[in-house]
Amino acid sequence: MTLLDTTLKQGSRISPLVLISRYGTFVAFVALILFNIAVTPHFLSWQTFNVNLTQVATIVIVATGMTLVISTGGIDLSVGSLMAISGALAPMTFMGKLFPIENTALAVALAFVIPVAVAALLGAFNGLLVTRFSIQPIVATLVLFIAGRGIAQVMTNGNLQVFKTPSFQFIAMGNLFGIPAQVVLMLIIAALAYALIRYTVLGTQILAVGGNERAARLTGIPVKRIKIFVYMISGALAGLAGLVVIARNSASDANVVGLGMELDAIAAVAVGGSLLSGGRANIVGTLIGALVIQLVRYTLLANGVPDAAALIVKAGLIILAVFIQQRADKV
Amino acid sequence: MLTLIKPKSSGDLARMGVLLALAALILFGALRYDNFLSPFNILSFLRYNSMFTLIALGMAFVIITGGIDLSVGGVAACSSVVAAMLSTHSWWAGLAGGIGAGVVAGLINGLVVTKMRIQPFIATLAMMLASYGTALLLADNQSVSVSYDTGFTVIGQDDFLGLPIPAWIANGAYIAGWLVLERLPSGRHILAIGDGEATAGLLGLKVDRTLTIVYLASGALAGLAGVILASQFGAGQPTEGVGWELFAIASVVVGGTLLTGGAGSVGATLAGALLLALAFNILNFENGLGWISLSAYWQSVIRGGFLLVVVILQAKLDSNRKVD
Amino acid sequence: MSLLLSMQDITKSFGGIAALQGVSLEIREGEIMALVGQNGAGKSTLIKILTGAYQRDGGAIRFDGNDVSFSSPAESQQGGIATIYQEINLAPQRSVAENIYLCREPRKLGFLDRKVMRDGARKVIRQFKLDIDVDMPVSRFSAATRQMVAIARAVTQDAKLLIMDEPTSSLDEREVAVLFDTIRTLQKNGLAVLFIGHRLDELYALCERVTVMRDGRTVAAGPLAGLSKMDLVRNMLGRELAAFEALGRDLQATGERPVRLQLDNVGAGVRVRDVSLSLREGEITGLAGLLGSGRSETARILFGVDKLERGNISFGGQARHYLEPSAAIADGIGLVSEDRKVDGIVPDMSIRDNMTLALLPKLRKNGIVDRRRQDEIVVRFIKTLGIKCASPDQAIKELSGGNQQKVLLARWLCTDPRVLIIDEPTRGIDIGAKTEILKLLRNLADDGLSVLMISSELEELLAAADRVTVLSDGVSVADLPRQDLSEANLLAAMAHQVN
Amino acid sequence: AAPPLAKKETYKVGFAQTESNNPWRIAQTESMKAEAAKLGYQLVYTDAAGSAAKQVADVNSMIAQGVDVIFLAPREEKPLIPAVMAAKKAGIPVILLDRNVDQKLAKAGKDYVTFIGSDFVDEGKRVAEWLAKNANGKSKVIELEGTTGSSPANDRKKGFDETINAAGGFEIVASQTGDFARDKGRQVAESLLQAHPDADVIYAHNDEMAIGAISAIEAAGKVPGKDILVLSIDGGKEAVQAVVDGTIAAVVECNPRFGPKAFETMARYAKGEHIEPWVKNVDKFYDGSNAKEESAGAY
Ligand SMILES: Nc1ncnc2c1ncn2[C@@H]1O[C@H](COP(=O)(O)OP(=O)(O)OP(=O)(O)O)[C@@H](O)[C@H]1O
Ligand SMILES: Nc1ncnc2c1ncn2[C@@H]1O[C@H](COP(=O)(O)OP(=O)(O)OP(=O)(O)O)[C@@H](O)[C@H]1O
Ligand SMILES: [Mg+2]
Ligand SMILES: [Mg+2]
Repeated sequence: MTLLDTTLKQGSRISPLVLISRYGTFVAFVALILFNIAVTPHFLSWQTFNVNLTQVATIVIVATGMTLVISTGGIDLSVGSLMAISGALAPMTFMGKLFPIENTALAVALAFVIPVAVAALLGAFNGLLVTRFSIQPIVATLVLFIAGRGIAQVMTNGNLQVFKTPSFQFIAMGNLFGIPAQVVLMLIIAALAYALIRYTVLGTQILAVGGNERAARLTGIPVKRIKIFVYMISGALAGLAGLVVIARNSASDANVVGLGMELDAIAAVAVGGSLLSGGRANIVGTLIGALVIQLVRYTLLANGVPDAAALIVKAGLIILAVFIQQRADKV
Repeated sequence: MLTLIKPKSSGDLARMGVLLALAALILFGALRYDNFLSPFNILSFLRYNSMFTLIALGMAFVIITGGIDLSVGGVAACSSVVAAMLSTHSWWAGLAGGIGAGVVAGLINGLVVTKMRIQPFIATLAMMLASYGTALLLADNQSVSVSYDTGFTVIGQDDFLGLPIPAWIANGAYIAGWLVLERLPSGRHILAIGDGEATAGLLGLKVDRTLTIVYLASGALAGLAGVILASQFGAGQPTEGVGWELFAIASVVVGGTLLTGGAGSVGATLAGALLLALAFNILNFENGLGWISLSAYWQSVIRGGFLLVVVILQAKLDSNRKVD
Repeated sequence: MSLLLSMQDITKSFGGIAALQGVSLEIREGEIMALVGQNGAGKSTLIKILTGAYQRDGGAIRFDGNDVSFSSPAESQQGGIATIYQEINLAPQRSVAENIYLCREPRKLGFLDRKVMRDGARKVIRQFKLDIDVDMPVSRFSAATRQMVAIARAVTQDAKLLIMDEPTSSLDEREVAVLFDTIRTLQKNGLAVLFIGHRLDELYALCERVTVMRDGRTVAAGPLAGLSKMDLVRNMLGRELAAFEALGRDLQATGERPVRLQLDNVGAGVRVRDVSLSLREGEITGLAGLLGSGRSETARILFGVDKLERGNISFGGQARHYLEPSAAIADGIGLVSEDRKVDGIVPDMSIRDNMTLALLPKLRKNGIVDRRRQDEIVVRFIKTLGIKCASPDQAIKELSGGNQQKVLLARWLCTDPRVLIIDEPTRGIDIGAKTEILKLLRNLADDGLSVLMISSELEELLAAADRVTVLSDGVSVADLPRQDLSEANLLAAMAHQVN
Repeated sequence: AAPPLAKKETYKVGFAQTESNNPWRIAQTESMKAEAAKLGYQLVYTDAAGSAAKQVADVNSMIAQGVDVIFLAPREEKPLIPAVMAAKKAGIPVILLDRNVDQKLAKAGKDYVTFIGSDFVDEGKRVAEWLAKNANGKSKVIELEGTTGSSPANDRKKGFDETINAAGGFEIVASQTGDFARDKGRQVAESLLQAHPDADVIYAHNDEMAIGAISAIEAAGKVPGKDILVLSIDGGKEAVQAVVDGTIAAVVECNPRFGPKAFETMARYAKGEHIEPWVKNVDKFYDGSNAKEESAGAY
């Protein structure tokens, strides 16, 4: 069968075009850094670098889960509330309020496991609403967005939990090879998610579910299980991020932990170039997207832009970054 | 609303469900609480919630096209500030200014979505930030008093033929919205765009223009809600409106409209908004009974649970959705 | 007659890859022009450029005496061009009537006149010999019905030029005849038609002139009357076509083979009432029937997409009840569905991933996709099926319709299935590739594969099937072995009335 | 005059709280509930979740339920006027807690009974006065503002800024919002300390942000109390303890325990006493000199 010659490019899978499109967000990122070097006082310092990385860590952790959810065509508004729940649970666990634990090491270990597991379960609950009851993701996760923080507040009666437990707080205050632990955590999670999408069967199946759900089902992909899985991962990562936040603050305040996180995370995903309609998951993009958002925030703060004006600038920059990203995609 | 009367598809059935739930909740309140059906409660309920029904209407149209408008709360806040500042000139300057601010925001939303091809979620998220920013700048971070001399406060605070004026405004908007969606050709176009923009384009629809107008309308309605906000409470409030978009989205969805677009009902959206608003009102009355003094925290847990029950019922009724 | 449309030297490239490199096309007023070419030759791209769905890179277009450059389909529609695009384009949740009148709704005092709209739609639909409720959303109907609605919409548009991109690919002969009658009537009123298709008989039956495209260029244009089919095909392919031989096996000669998959009195809903059929090892079983006779839905039940409500399915002698496609797949069953846009492609995904989607779990090595094997398989199928693409990493949505269909076929072939259900296997596939694909199926069957081939093309069934089961109104009314197969027998069985 | 209150054995009392998302508000609500329970009154409690408009609706639903008196912690000065007026029209006396309403539009004694609370402007002023006296050469101030647009943020800024500018020699190098929250306050402080390494004073509009700032200072490798003076308002237990420890230099109290005073004022009103238009809360001031002795009394 000699139809037209099919030129098959092998090996050189990354064409220059793809590279440019990847650089869309990256260009915005580099531009911001250059701008800061020129304008912001004391920008080029190790400590500044550190501050920005540690502050962005929780956004990246949550946004990674969000990327997976969004790539299946869903969205998860409940992440902030799940952070609050896990943030409320952890101190209750290691301070023995849930049930008395003698062994401190065990208590601290459980303080990691229980909150993350609970958050994962609640994530699975979101997934169940989406799959089993065919409730649309925005609304399904709106339920926990509203009720979740309430649950955390009820558990703590709205009160602040203050603690000093270095072994627990290691995930936010510790250092690994001179790098803050939460930054290491963020990098590991992003790398795992990247590998999941890029190299595994599951990753491709996730994208297929987001790209065309009916077709995915017809090729035997367990659509419902996959959806529940991504919501569960999103929940678990939100739970983990909640732990980082409270560990950093030596205090857990159910009223504010994770407040507004869903919007930051979604913005990071969008700026990073994943479509909100699903079918694509750009983890590196999400990482850079989160960094862009963080840098914008830092730039505005450090240059003394008042909050009101900062909101407007931030809005413009988000639009601009997404626009550049899309332009690059089209080349 | 006429479409509500004879269920043709399972979608209609879901809409009937909202009406039934609404009726059940009213009955529950009337039987359980004194003064629940007192004119005072009904009138103040309508006066206050007219703002939310207005933004839910705009949201319904946006969602029918397959989009979303997260900026409504911010736009309402910004419009309330503009309206309050202009109300010193005359009542209609306040009214026009507030709506105008909403129109501008909606127009920008529409253009960013259609011309820059930025997804509605992001475009309107940015507009939410920008409109709060603008509101705070204009108002210098404080509430702006309206003028009590130009008659501006009549819009929000007075009654006409026994009904609060904001309720009349909302009624008018809903009738107009119903006419557009059900009785005008443009309603068919809006629905078809929600079915799939690319397809609609190939069918010869002016997709960009229609979408821009829909976002503009949503902005204008949010602006109108902002005018009522300023007039009813005597101040333009730059920090008000937080979470209104979620209330509106929930109302639309509870009204049986799919977020994927292409279908939806104006009447059921109104029912959805009233249902959710009533849940708040009932919680207040329940607290007043004194059996259980619900903390604010329990209230949000209950509200979440209520939403859950409603959407699950909805999903059960709308069995059609499960087919594919 | 004067020229209605003239397109000169049209060029267009996507991301640096040329799709059209100098195409010219001329249509006179009131004539029916055929546009033919292999899959990926650029036919659909050409008409999308004409109607403003794409913008051209170069060239000139004159229409109705003016230089035109439509910026959107809306504009070309107003300019007098009605178009049916290759992938059926209707608003799925809108009713049949609304779809037919979208953008030119009848009005009374500015308001929608629903009565006029409904009555008008009923009239048009009846003209096409369809019997459907015009108030139902079009998504409720089969691909064929939707195609008819799209056609009805286009022909009532009162245009000067009607463009149809493969309108008959999912229709059976009855509807094709109705369609052609309608077109001829419209032609008498001065309408010109541009007709794209892969079925030569239809082209000869309908068209007066033909334009042949190859590799994004016009290679020939002229009257169809004097041109032999062989010459036309040679022009299209740039080579000779292998003879279209009879591929089916005579069962008496080969003897009875063991049954692999058996359906007994299967039913679900109202569309599938009582279907019995058996698929044997190494056989191609055809499934024939008129539009809406329940063939596609039978396949869906068999594959576990829709729920089995009545009757039994057995695989290799054992009872089966597939609740999900994955269960059927586990038994080695594959389904190439009828509607590639809705049920087939994952548009943003690469050809590679689309092709191996069903195979992926088997390509897993320690949870990770074995890229080497994947590449090997993808490259092999791109070659054997002659899929025209820039690279395996190209998004499938960028392929021409026929090439997408080939990728979907490969999706199942690469899983090495034991039973393959194909709903309209050669839909949109050009004549050169069609023979090759049927041959390929034959070879696979000879190696033991059971094929269930749902087809509206009698010619195809007659050529390739070993036996044909005929459905009428959701009931299997006949089971014809090879030796009894003839057009007359099939038509008689299909028209069979059950009650 | 404001509507009268009959003398009764027990009352149905409304309390319209503005929000419950910070420890201060929670303490205030607790105090109100505890006092009502002690007196055996029925408390109808609503939470406006930070929305002035909802708070008006909440008050309206209390009016509909026929409460005897309404305690209102107004979210904002102007938008709550309609609530005050509606209650007056319905003959229900209103007592304002912790924030006042616009005096041009409504008057104590006429439209509502009285306002019980502290003076936010004065709080900012007291912090500034302390700083002016005890700066020890420190002069570059980072200000962590409360939620943008909220009246305590506006007033605490106004009182501080005006006083410190008048004192001379001080410079506010950065002033950004930390949303009254510990985490946000810390992040903003971290960023601002990078951009302004020379800053040596941090003035936070509440305890939560001040505690966040302390952890930011430590992360930047500096010593709170020595390199950088931290000043705060609210004076909760944790903050007062920080004053004892020396990490916070000084804090002005803003006591949320309104219950006793609120119900006492109500009782006085029922008896027919004349109530002054502003029942002032007396707020303590903690610094190194008195924190240790007084810390037991902090809320
Ligand atoms: N959006 C697009 N992006 C990239 N390439 C495209 C796009 N659309 C079409 N092409 C390429 O242009 C060429 C011509 O495609 P076209 O759809 O016009 O073919 P066709 O002649 O209609 O084929 P068929 O008979 O299979 O429908 C193909 O190689 C196709 O891959
Ligand atoms: N009289 C009819 N005319 C047109 N469509 C019909 C008719 N009756 C049923 N249909 C449609 O046909 C579909 C069921 O047929 P199904 O697709 O299973 O059969 P099929 O024989 O495969 O038809 P097709 O050739 O259209 O694929 C239903 O979606 C139904 O809406
Ligand atoms: Mg084509
Ligand atoms: Mg079929």
